[in-house]
Amino acid sequence: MKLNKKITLMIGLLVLAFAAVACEPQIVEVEKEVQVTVEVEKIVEVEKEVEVEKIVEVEKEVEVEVEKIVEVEKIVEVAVPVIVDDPNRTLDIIAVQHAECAWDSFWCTVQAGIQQGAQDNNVNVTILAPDSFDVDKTASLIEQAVAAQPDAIMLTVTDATVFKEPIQAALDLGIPVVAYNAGSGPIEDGIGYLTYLGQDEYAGGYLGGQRMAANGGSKGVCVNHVPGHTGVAKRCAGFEQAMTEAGIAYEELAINDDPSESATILGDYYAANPDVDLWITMGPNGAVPFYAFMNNEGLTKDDIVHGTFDNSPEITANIENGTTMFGIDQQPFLQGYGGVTSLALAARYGILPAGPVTATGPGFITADSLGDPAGADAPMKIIAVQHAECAWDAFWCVVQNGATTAAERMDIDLQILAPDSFDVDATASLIEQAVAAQPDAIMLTVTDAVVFKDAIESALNAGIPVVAYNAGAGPVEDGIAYSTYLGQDEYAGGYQGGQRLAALGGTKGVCVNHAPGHTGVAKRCAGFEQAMTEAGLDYEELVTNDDPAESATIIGDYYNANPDADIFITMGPGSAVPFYQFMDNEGLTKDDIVHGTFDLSPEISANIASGVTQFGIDQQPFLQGYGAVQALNLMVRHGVVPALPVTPTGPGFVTVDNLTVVQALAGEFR
Amino acid sequence: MASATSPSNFQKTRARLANYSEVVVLISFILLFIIFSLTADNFLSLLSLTNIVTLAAIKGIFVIGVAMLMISGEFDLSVGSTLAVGAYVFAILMEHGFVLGGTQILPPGLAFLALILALIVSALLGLINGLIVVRSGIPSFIATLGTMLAFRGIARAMGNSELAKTSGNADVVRFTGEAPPLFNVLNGDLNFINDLGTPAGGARMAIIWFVIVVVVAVIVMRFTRYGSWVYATGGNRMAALAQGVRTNRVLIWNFVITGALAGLAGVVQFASRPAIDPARGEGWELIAVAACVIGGIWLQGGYGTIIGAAIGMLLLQMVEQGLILAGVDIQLFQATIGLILIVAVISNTWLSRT
Amino acid sequence: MNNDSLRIRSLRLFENSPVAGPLLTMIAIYILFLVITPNFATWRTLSGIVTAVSISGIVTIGVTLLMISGEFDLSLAPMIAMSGYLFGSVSVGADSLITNTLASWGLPVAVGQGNVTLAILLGVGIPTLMGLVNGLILIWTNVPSFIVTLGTRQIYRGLVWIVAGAELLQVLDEPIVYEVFNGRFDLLNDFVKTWLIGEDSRDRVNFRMATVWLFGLVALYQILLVRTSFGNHLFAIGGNEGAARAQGVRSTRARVYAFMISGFLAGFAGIVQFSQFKSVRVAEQTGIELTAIAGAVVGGALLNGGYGSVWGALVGVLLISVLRSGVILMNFTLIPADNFPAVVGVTIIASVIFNNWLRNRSTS
Amino acid sequence: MEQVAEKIGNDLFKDEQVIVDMQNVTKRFGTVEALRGVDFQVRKGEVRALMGDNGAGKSTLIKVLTGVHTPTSGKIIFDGEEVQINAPADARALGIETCYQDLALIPLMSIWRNFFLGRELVTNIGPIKWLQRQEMAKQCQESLLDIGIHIRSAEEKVGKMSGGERQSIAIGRAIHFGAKLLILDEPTSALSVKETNKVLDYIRAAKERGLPVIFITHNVNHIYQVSDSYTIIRQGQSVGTYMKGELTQQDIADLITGAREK
Repeated sequence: MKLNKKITLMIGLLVLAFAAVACEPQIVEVEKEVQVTVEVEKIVEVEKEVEVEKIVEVEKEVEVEVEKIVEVEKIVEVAVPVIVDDPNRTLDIIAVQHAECAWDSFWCTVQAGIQQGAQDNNVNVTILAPDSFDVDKTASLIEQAVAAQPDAIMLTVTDATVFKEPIQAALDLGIPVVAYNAGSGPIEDGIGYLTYLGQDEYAGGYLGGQRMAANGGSKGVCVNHVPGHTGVAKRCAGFEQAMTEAGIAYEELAINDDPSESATILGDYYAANPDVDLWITMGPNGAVPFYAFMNNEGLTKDDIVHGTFDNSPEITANIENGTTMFGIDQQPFLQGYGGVTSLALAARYGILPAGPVTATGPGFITADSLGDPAGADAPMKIIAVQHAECAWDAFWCVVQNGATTAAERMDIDLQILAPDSFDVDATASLIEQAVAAQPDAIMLTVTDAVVFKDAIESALNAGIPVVAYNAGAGPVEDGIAYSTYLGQDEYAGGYQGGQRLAALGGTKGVCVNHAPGHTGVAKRCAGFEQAMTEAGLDYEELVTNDDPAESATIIGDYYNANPDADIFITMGPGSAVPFYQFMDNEGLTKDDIVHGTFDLSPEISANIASGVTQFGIDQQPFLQGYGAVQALNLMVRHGVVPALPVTPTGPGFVTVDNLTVVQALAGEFR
Repeated sequence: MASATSPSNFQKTRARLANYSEVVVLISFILLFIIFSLTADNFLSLLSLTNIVTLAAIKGIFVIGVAMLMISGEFDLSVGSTLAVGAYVFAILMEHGFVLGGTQILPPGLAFLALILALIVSALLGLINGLIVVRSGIPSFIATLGTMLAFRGIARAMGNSELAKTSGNADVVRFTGEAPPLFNVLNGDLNFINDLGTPAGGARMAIIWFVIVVVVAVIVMRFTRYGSWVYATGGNRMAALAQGVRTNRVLIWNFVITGALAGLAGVVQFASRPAIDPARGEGWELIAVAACVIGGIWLQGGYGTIIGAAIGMLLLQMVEQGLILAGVDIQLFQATIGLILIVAVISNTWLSRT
Repeated sequence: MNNDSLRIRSLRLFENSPVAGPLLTMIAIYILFLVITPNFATWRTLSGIVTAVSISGIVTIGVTLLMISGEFDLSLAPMIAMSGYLFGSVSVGADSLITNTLASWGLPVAVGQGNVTLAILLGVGIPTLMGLVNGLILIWTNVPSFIVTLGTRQIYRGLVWIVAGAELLQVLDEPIVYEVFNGRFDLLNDFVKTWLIGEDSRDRVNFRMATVWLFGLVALYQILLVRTSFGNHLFAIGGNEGAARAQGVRSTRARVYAFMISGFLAGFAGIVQFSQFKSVRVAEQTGIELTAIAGAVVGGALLNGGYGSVWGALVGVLLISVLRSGVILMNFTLIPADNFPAVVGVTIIASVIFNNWLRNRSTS
Repeated sequence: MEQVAEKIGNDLFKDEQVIVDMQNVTKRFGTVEALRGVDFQVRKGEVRALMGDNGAGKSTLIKVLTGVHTPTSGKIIFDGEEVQINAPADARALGIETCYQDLALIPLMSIWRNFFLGRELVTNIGPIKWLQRQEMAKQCQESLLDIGIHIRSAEEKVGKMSGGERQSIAIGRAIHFGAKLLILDEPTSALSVKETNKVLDYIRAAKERGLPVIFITHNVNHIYQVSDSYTIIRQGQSVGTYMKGELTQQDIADLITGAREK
């Protein structure tokens, strides 16, 4: 048979078509060379803008925490708790609080949370409280609690100065300690306890403001009935920020604790400023005069938008009839529940809270959320949809271990779904199919918000609560109204990792990406690139795949073509394993190449120990799985919603210095 | 032996059933439907049923093309890649328009034009398949294995090219603008169905497109000369050629149709999940073959129906949804499909062995 | 015969050996890259090309035998994974479902106490059984092997998932047996380093033991194919099954053996793979079936059966590997590393056309 | 005519000169009866033609004899003993060589490999059967030369040979392996006149060496050229067996089509 001319032509065409598409960047690049400098500037500018918006504005508090984390780590390192010998045994925890159920109904809710947390985590909790508000007595109770040498202690830090010594005594014994309800976090309090569980006041004001501004408005007012109270000032500041972002005028209006006088002040102010249409009050003591004012002026829900902090029967009634858009709840239940859980995780698995402050509020009580929770004993089913699973990535074994551990402890039926290989589209289909099962809740990894949007919204429309874990950017940035995202700030991880590596010196940084198309991983590379650029180093992204043998070859060939590449960051075990293989293949040592990686695995830990790998960026996958199940459990059974759009679980850097603590737990919990 | 001259009723029934290639898949479908109705919670809910049909419909659109191709005795392993290329063409034109040498030739957002161009490009890829198979005589399995990789390369290159550059995120093209009305036509919600129950169903326009494709294909295969040519080409190519059937033309057209339908499926999918990545559609070629084979189409060609393939695809999707609802680990879905595949083929073979 | 011209004699070389065409192509491409590609003329590149194909090469041998007998096996990836899990778990006594189950059955293995012999036996034995099942289903049902193995591939995947306990396996120990199967081949590396390139050169050599196994297996199976009656029967079945059976060839038995060999080699590949990476996933090596078919076809095997050689398959996978290294080293913006499969696609079509042309010239 | 058939059947061949005797053989495929009690005998040293229309059952009859199909009922006596032929290998073991029209040889394999296929000369080394390649090539070439076939090299692929030459390999193979019966299924159907004559020569050569041949054909001329007798099959039954010259060509044609009742 002769080679048909047409075939030749066709193959030629095929090659040409291929070349034409692929050549495109070359041509354009050449033409653009003149403008390159301008382009770069623009990009940097745009990126800065986006970053500023993203981090500083939306998650201001998170950014602050990220900065502080290094400091905290130092403190926490001193106070790293002793891990109990048997994670399955019943733990003994003592809770010391400055008030109790017997004299304030608020505390009944806190204690209910503690009891539920104890039950869900297989913990015995003893609650100690003075007969009346008494700082000194409380401090003595702490001392007595330490003397009992429980597995962990939780307490309310009403006075950091007085409590510092007794708490330090507990820390010195290796007893993990958290603060709840009252406190300012380990940094501000100057005591190395793990975290403080309470409301994030700034976020409450900010997120409340966002909700109110969502439908437009001309002027927002923060009605402050306790001028000078720092917590309330933060609320107003957050609200102001939301107003400013939405381009709405803002003013703060001080009232006092006399309801009738305050109502008059409000009326006068409104007469002078008839353009005010968004009002936020700081609690029942501000809301009560506000309702009186509305009544006086004959205003209805059509005239103004009202939101408030905290809750009361009157507020609830007004939420029900639509006058008040929401009440911001600091979720006392979660303060108790979260305190027990954090301690249990720390004592059993060495899982530490990600930030100095763990927000329990703001939780938004709206007309939609006023339904009754299912109750502690209600049977519950969660479907988890992941883009990866334990059968193909060690990292995911830890996530799944977290989720199944939580599900077992909380008596939840957990079904995990994952595609065969990284496949955004197949994952989206799995979400849709999971919704059809009508479980009580769904947890999922948002690898691509655009693709998943419809599927997740179908779940929300069906009344199924959804949280994201491991992959996602939070409901605000993803533009999907799921409850919260539990994970690390990927950009910050890549950026900080890049800074650490660049500090060791080098020529060219390479981001080895084994999951192209994964938005979270793309952010890691982007953060790393930013760090490289700032350090004046070259940067390139190298795409590999999930076949380790082939990936090792690809990295090797790349290295051979680019011998100046000397800084490598890998995106997890999926690219670290081929990377180590590549080093072995090429006979390279830690003197030739600087390497850092995301995530941990036994092999990564071994390489951190031997100095080949500088660090593993730990996002605490166990906490992602455990926390997601716990958050859904709280939402469905107890009506407690996650406080923040992003619930951070990392980044924390595991280096040769703190490796020993982590290494014992690697592969299962870390 | 008496039974030799007067076959039993059982044998008669079997012989009669053998005339309908879709009988095995239909019976399996009904049986599994009943089993899932009894064992899987919420299986009979509107949401679950519409989910099955919608998800099956998107893949079903190109399964019909593959079915026609298999009836004519050929494979197309490149459908998944063609689907990705089609979706990329559509996505890039929608998001970025067409830029050549710095000049904006087409502005972004021309939805209808983008659709037409996506279909043309994917049909052209089908044409390339057809020409290689027909002109070189390479078995279509190998030829399309080659083009599967090559077309995937085109999709990847398109994602990497300057045409598609989005902010730093390699390869993925997302549509960020306001969705044009065409998206609703392509894969919008079918609210008149979805509102029938609580929670609302998940029916989409893909179902309508699937039905249209099936109806047109059934008409073509049953009532037109082209249809009988397709069967003849697959049944006995030499004989068909001898009877004046232009078998080569039939094959090329079938490849073109398959390519175009793959492109359509890609675009329809994009209309509801408006992002495209280079891995899109990987492995779907084998799903399509499995659906066709379960649906009673012979691997060697010449036998089988469009309806069978369509039911085959629905069955696969139903099993996946059903197992998820029954709380079975998804990985066992794979095994179940393998089992169904083998059992279906054995039953089909047994039936046709009269 | 002796007065045949050189041209005719070289043509006969082509016609009687499926390997000649691909070999010539590979050498030509290799030389081309040597001339035009920077960094290509290094031991590092050469050893990299050979090392990269060790696992796919071993699998391709079995696939080639099957293709010669006119069959496919799409179920090799789960066999590799199965072998990896069994071998990996048992060789070091990893704390896994496999080890615990086997120990509870009274087999000589326990957590922390590996059993290398048992590990190897299971690693190649179970995949061989899986191949046997493929073969038996095929001959009992008479369904095309494409469909049978498409089905069993899914079933085996589920099986691996169950056996693996839904987890990936990763071990840190490094028993000597790993070195034997796929450690660095330092004897050769050091020899090359010392005598051929000099100690102080930047060039590196990385031959691995897998390459030794690969070449050994290729030689073994090539001999099996052309020098034994079994091989003869494989060609006959693939070339014309009816005729072969009419001549008394037990075609079903030969085909079942071919499937078992293919399973055995997949198992072997699983062991080699695990020895190198010390980890295995359920979805390990997904898609290697098509890569192997591509290698066999590029190496001159005929898809419909009856023609091909094990040497050819080796040359086929090497040809693809040479292209990969060359293309990546050329550092084309036009073909980034992750887009190499597209080159493979075009190569498949081009080489099938070329091989067909050669074969048709020689047989008509 | 029935009587003639019976006479021949009963008297002429009822002796040790009979190589194969198929008695009352039936074969059913599902509801279709392909053979309905066929009696068929072949004498040693004769060339017997088997005639019949397409679908008459002659191929089925041959496939029963060669073990491709097992008969539904009936008896096969081969070389004086009742035999069960369940597989082609059984037929081969008895010495029945077949050359089918549609599945004759394997084009992509060399001549000697085809020649010795299924009966390779091997040296057993453990379980591995080593091929004696040189020996086989040599024997093959000699054996073909013996019946007048020249080949350039036994390494040539069969695909390069002409249709006539391919038939010669089958015939040469039968002679070489000392077959007791050679069956040729339409060996001349797609050949030129010149090639056909060559094949007929090979059949004569086989007969000269005492090898009985069953020769399936449509072509009455060929019967007259090489065969000694012929059997006509119609609708799964034997119409009768006749000696060469017993019937006119028109008679034969009528019997085949059933235009004239027997």
